[in-house]
Amino acid sequence: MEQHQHEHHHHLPHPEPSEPTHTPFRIVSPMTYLVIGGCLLVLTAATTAISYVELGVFNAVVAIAIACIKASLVVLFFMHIKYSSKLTKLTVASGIFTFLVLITMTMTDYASRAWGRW
Amino acid sequence: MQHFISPVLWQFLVKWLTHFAIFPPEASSIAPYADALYFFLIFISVIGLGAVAILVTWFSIRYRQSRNPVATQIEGSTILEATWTIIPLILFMITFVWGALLYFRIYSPPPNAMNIYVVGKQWMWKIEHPGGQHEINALHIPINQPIQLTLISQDVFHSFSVPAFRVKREAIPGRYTTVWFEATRPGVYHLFCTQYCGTLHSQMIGWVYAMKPDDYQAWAAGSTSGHSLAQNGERLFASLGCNSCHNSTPNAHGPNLASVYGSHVQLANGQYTTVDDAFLRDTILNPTLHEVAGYAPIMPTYQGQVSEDGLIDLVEYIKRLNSNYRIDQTIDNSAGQPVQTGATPAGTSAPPLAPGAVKP
Amino acid sequence: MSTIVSLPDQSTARLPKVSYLNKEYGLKSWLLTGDHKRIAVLYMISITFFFFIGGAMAALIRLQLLTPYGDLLAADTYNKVFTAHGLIMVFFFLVPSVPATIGNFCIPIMVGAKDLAFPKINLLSWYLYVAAGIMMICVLTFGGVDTGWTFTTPLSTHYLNTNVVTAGLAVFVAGFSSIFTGLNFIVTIHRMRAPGMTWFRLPLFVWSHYAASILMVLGTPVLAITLTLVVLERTIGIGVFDPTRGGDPLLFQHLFWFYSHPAVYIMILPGMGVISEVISTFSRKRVFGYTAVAFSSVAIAVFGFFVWAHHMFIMGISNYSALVFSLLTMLVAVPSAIKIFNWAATLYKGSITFETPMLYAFGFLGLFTIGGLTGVFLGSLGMDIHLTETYFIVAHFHFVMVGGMLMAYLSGVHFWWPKITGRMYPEGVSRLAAVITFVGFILTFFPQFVLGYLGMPRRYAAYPPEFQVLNVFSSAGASVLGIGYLLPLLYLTWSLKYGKIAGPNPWQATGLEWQIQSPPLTENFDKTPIVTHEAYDYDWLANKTRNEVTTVG
Amino acid sequence: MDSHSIAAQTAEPAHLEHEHPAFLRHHFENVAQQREAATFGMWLFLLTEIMFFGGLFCAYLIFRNWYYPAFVAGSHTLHIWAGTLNTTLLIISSFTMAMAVHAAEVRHRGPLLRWMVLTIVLGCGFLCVKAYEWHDEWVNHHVPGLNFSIQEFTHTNPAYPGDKPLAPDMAEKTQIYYSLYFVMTGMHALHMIIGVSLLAILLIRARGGAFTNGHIAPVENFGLYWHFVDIVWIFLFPLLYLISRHQ
Repeated sequence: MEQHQHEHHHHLPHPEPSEPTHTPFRIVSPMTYLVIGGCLLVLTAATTAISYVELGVFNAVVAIAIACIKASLVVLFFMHIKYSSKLTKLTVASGIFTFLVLITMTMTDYASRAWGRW
Repeated sequence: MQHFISPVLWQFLVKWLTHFAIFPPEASSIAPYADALYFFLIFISVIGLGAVAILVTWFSIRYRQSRNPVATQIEGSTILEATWTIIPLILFMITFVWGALLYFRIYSPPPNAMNIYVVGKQWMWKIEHPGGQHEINALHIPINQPIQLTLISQDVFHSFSVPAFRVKREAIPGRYTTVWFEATRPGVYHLFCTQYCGTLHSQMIGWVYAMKPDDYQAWAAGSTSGHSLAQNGERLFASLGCNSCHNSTPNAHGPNLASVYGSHVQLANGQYTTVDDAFLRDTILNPTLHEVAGYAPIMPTYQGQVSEDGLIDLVEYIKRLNSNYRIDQTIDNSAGQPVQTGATPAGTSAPPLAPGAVKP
Repeated sequence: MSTIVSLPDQSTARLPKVSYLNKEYGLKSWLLTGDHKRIAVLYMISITFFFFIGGAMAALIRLQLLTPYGDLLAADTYNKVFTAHGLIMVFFFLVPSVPATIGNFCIPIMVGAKDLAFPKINLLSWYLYVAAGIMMICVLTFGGVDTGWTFTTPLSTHYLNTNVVTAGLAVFVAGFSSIFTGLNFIVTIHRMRAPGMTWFRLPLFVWSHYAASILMVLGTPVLAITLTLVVLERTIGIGVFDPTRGGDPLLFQHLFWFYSHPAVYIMILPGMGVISEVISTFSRKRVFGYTAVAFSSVAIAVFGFFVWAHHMFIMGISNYSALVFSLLTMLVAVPSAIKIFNWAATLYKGSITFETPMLYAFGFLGLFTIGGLTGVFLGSLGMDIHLTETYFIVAHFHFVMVGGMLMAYLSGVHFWWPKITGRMYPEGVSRLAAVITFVGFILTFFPQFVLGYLGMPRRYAAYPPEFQVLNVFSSAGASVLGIGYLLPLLYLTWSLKYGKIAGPNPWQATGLEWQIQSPPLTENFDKTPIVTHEAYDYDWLANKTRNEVTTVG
Repeated sequence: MDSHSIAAQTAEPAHLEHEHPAFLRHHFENVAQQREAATFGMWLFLLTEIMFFGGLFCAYLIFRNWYYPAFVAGSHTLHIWAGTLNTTLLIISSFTMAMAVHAAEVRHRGPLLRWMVLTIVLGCGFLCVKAYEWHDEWVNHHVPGLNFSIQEFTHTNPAYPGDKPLAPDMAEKTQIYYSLYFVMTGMHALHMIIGVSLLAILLIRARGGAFTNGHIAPVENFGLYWHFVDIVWIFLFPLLYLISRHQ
C-alpha cells in the first residue's frame, strides 16, 4: 500500500531530454587504420633516424613532438576520439590537463630553486 | 583551600597552574611580527565564525517551525553571494601578502648574521659554532645579534623549531637550508624537532640559551674544543689531498680557492653561479654537476668519505680562505724540501681565519 | 489511507513485504551481490569496524598524552599507534566513509537509475577494500608500522624496520578501491540519469560526489605509483628518493601530496553534499544559490589539484613555488566560504526543525568553519612556519575531518537510516549523542590549537610538562567524544529491530530516494522515473502529496 | 570522406528500448546506454593510467635534467634496434587490434579471431624482445639494487667511442636512469602481460560466438586499453632509448 506513490511519475508530461542519450557509433574503415598504421611506422623510423642527427636541444624537442603526433594519431583514429562524443573528448583533455598540472607545477619548483635564495 | 581537598590533588593543581601556559614567550625580533599576523588571523576568524554563528542562531530562532510553519522559497541572490565571495577573497589576499612578507623576513638572513651550523641526526641536534664550540641538543647564542643557522640532516628529515622565536626550518638530508633569528630576551627556550623522524623523535629536543653578549663571550671562551671549524677544515683539506690540485702553483689542476666564496663563477655549461655553502658542499660530493669552466672534470667524488661535520669544516675553511699561502707551503713541505720546513715560523703566516672566529 | 502521506506520523506505516534487504537470504546473496544498496551496507559495516579500531588507537594516544612523561607506551609503540590511527582513519574510514556508504546507496536512486553503471566493479571495489583492510590488520598484528601516515622518505625507505612494505601495499590496494568507486559514480552520473534529470536538477549531494569522484580518479593513481616507488626503494633500493644515491626525497613529497592534498577534498566534499541535503530538508527550503553551491564543489575539485605544495612550505621547495602555492591555497578557501554562507542563508525564511541530522549539520557548520579558517592560518606562508608540524596542524585537520566530515557522516547516517533500514532511530538519545559529540569534540581539539601555538610538536610520545594542562583537557574531551561515538553504534543497532517503522518519506524530503519505499526494492524503482521538477522543490512535493491524498484517499 | 561510415547498428534506438538481448544488463535502459557507459568507464580508467605513469614521467624529467650525462650514457647501452623493433611490433599490434574491433563491429567472426590471434602474437613478440633486453642488462650489471656496477660507465663505451667516460659521481647517477628505466618498462610490460592475458580470455569467448552479436563493448574497451599501452611505449621509446644518440 505504501508503494503507490512512485507510480505517479507516469502521469507527468514527458520532459525535454537533458542530453542526447544515443550517440551514433561510427565504424571506421580498415583503410583509415592502414593509413594511420603506416604513418605511425614512418614516424617511428623518422624519430629513430633523427636521433642520430645533431640538433642540440631540438633533439629532445623533435623526439617529444614526434611522440606527441604519434600518440595523437592513435588517440584520434585507433581510439576513435575523432568520432567520439564531446564528453569523451573532454575526458581525454582533462586527463592530459591534470598530467600537465602535475608535471609543470612540480618542475617549476625544481626550476625556480636554482634562481637563488632572494 | 588545601584543607578541603586531598593534599596530593592540591599539589597536582598547584603544579598545573604554575605550568599553565597558553601563549609562548616572545623572545625574538620576528616573534612580534608573527604574533601580529596571528592576531589578525584570529580576528578575521572570529568575525567569520561570528557571522556564521549569528546567522545560524538567529535564523534558527526566528524561523523555527513553530514560529514560521511555511517556508518561503528563495532562489538565491547574486549580490549577496558575490558579497560573501569577494569579502573573504579580499581578506584571504591580505593574509597571503602579509604571510608572504613574514615568510621572507624569516627566511632572508641579514648580511651581518653570525653563522652557526646545525646537523640533525637520529636523534640529536649537533650544533657547531665557527669557533669550534660543539654542542648537543643545546644552542648558546648572544641576544641582539642576528644568528643564521645553516642546517643539514645526516639521515632523515628533521625540523629545527624554536617556538619562542617563531622560527622553524627543515633539516634536509643532502642539502643546506638556512633560517635566521635575533633573540631579544635572555632566557632558556625550547628547541624541538618537529618533523617525525623515527622512534625517539620526542627526545630530539633541547634548549636554546639566549645570553647577554658578555655572558656569551665567556661561554664561548670556556667551551671551545681548541680548534675552530676552519682549522679542522684546513687539516681535512690537507689529509684528503685537496691541496694537491687546489693551490696557486703553476701546475695546479683545480681552481684557486682563495676568496672564492661569494664570487660568481662560470660553469662549463655557460651559466654563472654564486659560490655559497651549498655550492661548495655539492662540488665536493658531486663535482661533475658543477664543472667550472676552464677546468677538466677530473675531480673525484668524496661522497661517502667525508661526514656532514667534515663537510662543514671544509666549507667553513674555504669560506674563510683569503690566501693560498699556507696551502702552498703545505705542498712545498710534502714535496720534500726539508730545508725550509723549520725555517718558516708559524707565527709569520697569515692565519686564514676571519676576525669573528675564536682562537684556541 | 491518507495517513501515509501526512507523515512523519508513522503510526500506520508498515515495512514493505519485499525490499532489497529480504529479496534474497543467506551470506552468499550478500557477498556476491551486485546491488549498490547491499554493497553500501557491506561498506558501512566494514568502515564502522575500522572506525572503531582507529578510534581505539586514538584513545591510546590520548591516554598516553595524559602525562608528559610517556608513561603508558614506549616511544616506538606510540609511533606505531599514531601511524595506525592515521592510516586507518584516512584510508579505511574517511576516504570511503560517505561516498562508499551513503553515496553508494543514494546516488543511483537520486539520479533515477536502477543501479550504478558497473555493479560488479562496485563489488570488486568493496573486495579490494576488504583485502586492503586485511593487509592492514596483518600489519598491526605482525608488529605494526611506524612511518606516520605520510610515509615520509628516507625515513620509511631506509631507517625503519617495521612492516612498511605491507602497509604501503595495503594503501595501494585501498586506493584502487576508491578509484573504482569514483569511476562508477562519474559514469553513473553522466550516463544513467533518468529522463528529465538534467544536471541542474541533480541534488547537491550528487554534485559534490561528482567533484570528489574526479579527484579520486585523477589523484589516487599518483599515490599508487609513489607507494610503488617507496616499496621498490625499500626492497631493492632503486634510489629515486634516496639523497645518498642522487635521488630526491622532496620528489616523494611532491608526488605524495599531489594525491594527499586532493584526498582531503575527497574526504570533505561528500560530507558537504550531505549537509546540503540535510539543511534543505529540515528548513523545508531549497538550498540558497543552488548553482553557486554546485559550482563551488567543482571549483574545490579543480583548485584542489593546484595547492599540494602548501604541505611543503618549510620542507625546501623554492621560495617562488611557495608564493604561488600559498596564493592558490588562499583561492581554494573561497569556494568553501561560499558554501558555508549559502547554507546559513538557506535557513533564512525557512521552517526549521531540529532533528538529529540537523543538529549534526549545525555542528558541522560551526566546526568546519573553524577548521577552514585555521586552514587559512596554515596557508599563509609566514604563519605556517611557526604553526606547521605542531598540534595546530593536528587540531586544524581534525576540525575539518572529524568536526566536518565525521559530523557530516553521522548526520547522513541518521538522515538516511530510515531509508536504508526502513526504521527510525530513537530521536531523543540521538539528539543527546549529537550534543555530546559536539561538546566532546570542542573540548578535545580546541586546546590543541593553543598547544600548537605554544609550539608543542605533533607525534611526540612525551612532551615538556608545561603542556600538560591543555593535554589533560584534550584527553578528557576525548573520553566525552568516545561516548558520543559509541552511543550511535548502540542505538542504531538497537533500532534495526526495535525502531519505529519509518515509512517512505519520514522527513518529507524532495529527493527521488524519498519517493520510493523504505527500504527500497532491489531495482529501486518500479518504472524509470521521469523528472519534471528541480531539486529541493517543496512546492512540487506538496502538490504531489495533495494529489496522492485525493488519489489514494 | 570514404574512410569511415556511420554504423547502422544503433540507428534504431526506439526499437532497442524494448529489445532485451542477453548481454544487456538489467540496470541499463538499452544497448546504446550500456555501450556508452562502458566506453566512458574505460576512458576514466585510462585517465587513472595516465596519472599513474604521470608520476613516473615527472620523476624522469627531473632526474634527466639533473643528471643528463648519466642519462645519455645509460641510454647508449640500450639496443636501439630492440627498441625500434618493439615500437614497430606494438604499432602493428595496435593496428591489428583496431582491425579486430572493426571485425567485431561488422560482426565477422573469422576475421575477429584472426586479428585477435595476431595481436596476441605481436604482444608476446614484444615481451620476448623486452625479456631479451632485460636479460642483457642483467648480464651487464645494469639492474639497480640487485647487481649494479658503474664499471661500464667509468670507461669508454666501445659502441660509442665518442662518448667520454663519466666521472665516478656522475656514473653513480646512471643508477637513477636504470631505476626509472626498469620501473617504467616494468610497469609497461606488466600492462602488456595483463593485456595479453585478457585478450586470450576474450579470444576464447569470441570463439564461442561472443562479440559478433552486437555486444562489442568488451572488445572495443580492450582495444582502448591496448592502444593506451601502445601510447605509453610511444613515449617511453624516445625518452629512454633516443637520448642524444648522435654523440
